[in-house]
Amino acid sequence: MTMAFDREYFHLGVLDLLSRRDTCVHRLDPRTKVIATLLFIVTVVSFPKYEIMGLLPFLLFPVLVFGLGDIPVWLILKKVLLVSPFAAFIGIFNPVFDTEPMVTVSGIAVSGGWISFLSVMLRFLLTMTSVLLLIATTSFPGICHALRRLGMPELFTSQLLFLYRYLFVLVEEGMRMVRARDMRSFRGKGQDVRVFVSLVGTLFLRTMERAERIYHAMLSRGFTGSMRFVRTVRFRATDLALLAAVAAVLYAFRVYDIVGAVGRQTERMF
Amino acid sequence: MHMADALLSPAVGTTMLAGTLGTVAYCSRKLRENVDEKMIPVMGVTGAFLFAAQMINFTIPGTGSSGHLGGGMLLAVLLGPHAAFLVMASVLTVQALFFADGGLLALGSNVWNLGVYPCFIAYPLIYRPLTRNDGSSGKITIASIVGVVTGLQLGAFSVVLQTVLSGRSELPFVTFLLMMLPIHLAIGLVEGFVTAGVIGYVKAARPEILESVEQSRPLPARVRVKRVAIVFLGVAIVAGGTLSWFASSNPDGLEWSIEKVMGKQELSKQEGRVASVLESVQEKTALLPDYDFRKPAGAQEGAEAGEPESSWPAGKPGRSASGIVGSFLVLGAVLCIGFVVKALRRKQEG
Amino acid sequence: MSHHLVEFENVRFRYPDGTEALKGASFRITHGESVGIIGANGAGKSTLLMQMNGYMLPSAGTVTIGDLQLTKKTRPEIRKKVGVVFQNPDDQLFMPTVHDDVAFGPLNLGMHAEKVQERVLTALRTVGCLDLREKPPHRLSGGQKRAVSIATVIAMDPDILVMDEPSSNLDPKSRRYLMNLLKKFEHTKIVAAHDLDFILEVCRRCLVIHDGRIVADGPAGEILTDQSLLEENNLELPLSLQSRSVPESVVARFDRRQVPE
Amino acid sequence: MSHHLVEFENVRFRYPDGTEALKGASFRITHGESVGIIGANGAGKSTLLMQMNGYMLPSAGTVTIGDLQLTKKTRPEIRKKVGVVFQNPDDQLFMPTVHDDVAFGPLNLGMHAEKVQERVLTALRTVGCLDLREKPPHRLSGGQKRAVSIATVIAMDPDILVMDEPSSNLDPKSRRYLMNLLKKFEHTKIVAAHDLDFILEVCRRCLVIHDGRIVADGPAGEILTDQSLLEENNLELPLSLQSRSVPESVVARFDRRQVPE
Ligand SMILES: Nc1ncnc2c1ncn2[C@@H]1O[C@H](COP(=O)(O)OP(=O)(O)OP(=O)(O)O)[C@@H](O)[C@H]1O
Ligand SMILES: Nc1ncnc2c1ncn2[C@@H]1O[C@H](COP(=O)(O)OP(=O)(O)OP(=O)(O)O)[C@@H](O)[C@H]1O
Ligand SMILES: [Mg+2]
Ligand SMILES: [Mg+2]
Repeated sequence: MTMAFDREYFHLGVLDLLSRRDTCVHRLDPRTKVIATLLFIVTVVSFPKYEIMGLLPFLLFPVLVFGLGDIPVWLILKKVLLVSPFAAFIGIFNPVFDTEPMVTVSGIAVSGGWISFLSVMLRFLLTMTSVLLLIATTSFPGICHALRRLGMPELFTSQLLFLYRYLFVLVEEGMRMVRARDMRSFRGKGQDVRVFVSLVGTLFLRTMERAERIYHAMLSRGFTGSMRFVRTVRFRATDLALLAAVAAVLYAFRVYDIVGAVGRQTERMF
Repeated sequence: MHMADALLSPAVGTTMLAGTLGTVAYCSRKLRENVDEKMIPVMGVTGAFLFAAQMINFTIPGTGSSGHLGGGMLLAVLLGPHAAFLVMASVLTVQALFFADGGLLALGSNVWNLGVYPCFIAYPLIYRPLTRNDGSSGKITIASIVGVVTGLQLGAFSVVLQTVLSGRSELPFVTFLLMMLPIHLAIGLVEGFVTAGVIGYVKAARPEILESVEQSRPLPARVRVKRVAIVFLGVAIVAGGTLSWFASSNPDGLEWSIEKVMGKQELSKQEGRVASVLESVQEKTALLPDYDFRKPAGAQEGAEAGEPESSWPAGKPGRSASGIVGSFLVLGAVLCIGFVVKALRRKQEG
Repeated sequence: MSHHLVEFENVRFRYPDGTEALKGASFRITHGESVGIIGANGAGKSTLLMQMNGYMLPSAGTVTIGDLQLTKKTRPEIRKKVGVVFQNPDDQLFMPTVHDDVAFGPLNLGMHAEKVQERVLTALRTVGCLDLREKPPHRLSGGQKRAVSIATVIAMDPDILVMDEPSSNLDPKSRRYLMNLLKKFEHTKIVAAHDLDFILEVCRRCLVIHDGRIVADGPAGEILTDQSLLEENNLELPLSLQSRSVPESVVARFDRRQVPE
Repeated sequence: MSHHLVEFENVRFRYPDGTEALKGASFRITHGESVGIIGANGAGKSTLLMQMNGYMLPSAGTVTIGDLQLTKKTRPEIRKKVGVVFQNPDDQLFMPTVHDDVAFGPLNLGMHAEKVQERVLTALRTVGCLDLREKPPHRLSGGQKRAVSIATVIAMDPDILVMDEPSSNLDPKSRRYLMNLLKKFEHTKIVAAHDLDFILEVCRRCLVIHDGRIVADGPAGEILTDQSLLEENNLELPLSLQSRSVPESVVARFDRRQVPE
């Protein structure tokens, strides 16, 4: 239990480090990646409940990003598996409630519930992987700038950038405080609500003092209410082309029964 | 509980996303109008604080299990509702991205469920009135607990509603509700207690922080009554509408769900009705209609009705075999592409 | 060159909670001087520095920077002249990358993108951190953070450089690097620190502050060797001036060394 | 007195993100020793200290404290023996008052209220902060916070006292006070610091850590005078051992003084 905090924090750091690599995927305009990811998710999610085969071709997208973006596969999959107990928890009710046999696979009748459960799990895999890949190939500030230029209010994106910047500082601060608490706690004693309250209260007071100092630092450098940045990434023709291609492929995968076609073709051959 | 992409339909997901984006825009404008620019760093750093605070665990008395802080209500008290909402939205965004908590599309639902209710219902309608005249610690405790519980119950209710409306899970509305509400009642009691504690701690050490929130963002007395009434009315209509609609499609909700648990006698017809009502509601209200736009060869017409006829080749053994063969081939091909790309990369670098 | 002048006249400052942190501080710093400010914990050093660029306005008395008296109105002008480096670099580096951070000030001054770019690169080069410009601040070491936070300030080309505890938490090598860096600057420098050796090395003049009042002002070499003055103020001689008996074992070892080598 | 032993055997530690912070550290500290740990920023000092009371368990190798080998199971026992004082006292003081904070550990050990009270008062008296016991920690000065955070640890009566950078951000007087305090303790002491003069004063033995490995181990007096060893490790001679030419102005002043007085 003691290390849980640390571990979560380190995972955060790993993704953050990955996002700063330099590959063709990383170099794309963050807007392209945000839009493409959203399109991908909406398409995947738009399949009806019992769909399985139609979802399989979509694995191509994460696989390509893993390869082109040079992202360690196990690392991401491990994280997806960590989240999936929740998916399994909700999904597992499908076989319970939906017991009507739907297909027969080599003599065994499979209920609709199991199929829709499998479908939910596949969706989980696809959507979670796509989000993790988005952040593994796009720096968080990049995503904030993308959001800003896609029309999110500046106030929101500015403070989101602050949040990101101070995440590491404050989580470390919190981590050290938790360490201090745990080192003087024995057999669960000292980890109760009362201690938690003063821990969090102290952390909040320190946070407000820090905000004060940061504001001072900003004023010292001529801050007048709006955050300015030097633009570096540009939306290029490649981005537009890529986005169009992604949309087209997504549409094709959504509309044509690729797995079925391949299967039938193969059967015809034998 | 975090809503997840995989449980959402595009209609529900995008509707919630749109609602959330609208609220973000509204809050940003509000803050721009009234509050000094100091709020930008304050909000950012507070978001980081909440993030850190959520990672700290504590033992829940009597159970030995560990809990952690949700924070919507706490932030609303410490920063005011508009800033608190934006901070909640930011924290959930970071969690969605770095921890895959929910996902990108579900972010809309999650921000709505965990942000809107505590900031715009529980805080102004429950916490503030209850602590209005004096902020004694007893009142703060009661107000926090009632506020947090209300916020969480509404959130849990929304999760259920969104799940059921999306139609990806077989969990019946009432069963799901009966699962969610009690759990969140317990969570809410603990979190309300903790929230009260932290508010008290901050108040004792730096009372001016809380005072400044109350002064800079006063809730004008007269307008409030009207607004309260309107909001309540809205909530009542939505909730009542949903419930009566369910009631009408299932004369006895509980019985319906029990029947489903026991087995599905002659329920397919009813289910069809529910689903078709669902679909038509979605089509009318959603930005992105959720009908199946695939029309493969030999596909079923009138597919929109209930979705049970999937592309999984129901029944016919021959076709299911071809489906399985196809699945493996496609999977194999995808993996091959992956390996080739990786190999090419290695070569390029090496 | 009157625009590099810093003048405090009987400045008092009271925090909202009633603490009177400055109780009438007067001094005058002229162009190109390097001034150390020393004093015990809580003596008022940080509070004094915060008056210099108007983060706090004096409750009484006047602060004059160059030819401007500090008021709410002149504050933005004065902030361009006075660059402050904070004690904790994490508070100062608030942007997502080093480059953005160094560019923050110049952009707020309303410069063109190209000019900004030039300023950023020059500043980073000066502190030897050009390679770090795409890094996020949370990936920098303590010494690097310190250097970059100095770059953020010099990118605004201030006339006066103000620093609060610049050497804290640095390992000895990084500290030495920072000292050499500061010695090269030609700005007016004002440095508050507990590290008296640092002050002795970097500053020619020294103010001692005690309980919100300036109690001594003179050449650093004099102040920092005045043992009784220092001790009255919770300080002590700079370590490098403290006569220290080298432990016996060490002497023995030195002897050993000198023979065989 | 084997229960005051600290033994590291080929200890390695890898952070979950893959950084290998310790790459095989071995040493043995016996009862009553005072040991300084020095090294550059990021050398692995804090990571090493964190193994000592099992906050982190080694990825490979063994840590033995007293007669117990450190494992998940023995950890609670070991935490009672080893008290750790963090670099930043703010991290350590999280209870509403100083008294609560010092009582936190003893209460968790399951002691009686009276016994706890006694412990708290003794600990606060030892560090000279008895008067502060009703204050909230965030109203203390830096030096006071440091002293109280030491009290929180000694209230648990550990056999071994471990400290990370105890002297940072203290004014010279408070630092001196702390040094004297530590010199009086009879515990086994292990101190990591950049302040080499502090180590020289407080510790008799010194370990140098570089990139996760112990590269030197010996009497503090020897290690801290070995200029080339120190420089290889981003360190330099303790300031009090650096030969310093006193500035001319000072010499002049000394002369002046010697004549009239
Ligand atoms: N925000 C504040 N509100 C009230 N009092 C304050 C505040 N900040 C500082 N003080 C008080 O003002 C006095 C001067 O504080 P200041 O921070 O200027 O001291 P300092 O010389 O910088 O100390 P240190 O060496 O510890 O940094 C102290 O008594 C301190 O307690
Ligand atoms: N949370 C962490 N995640 C990953 N790596 C870490 C973490 N904390 C420390 N490290 C790495 O481990 C190594 C040793 O760090 P450590 O904090 O032990 O150094 P240190 O000697 O205490 O440095 P300092 O003098 O700056 O305090 C460094 O390379 C550091 O980057
Ligand atoms: Mg200070
Ligand atoms: Mg350290």
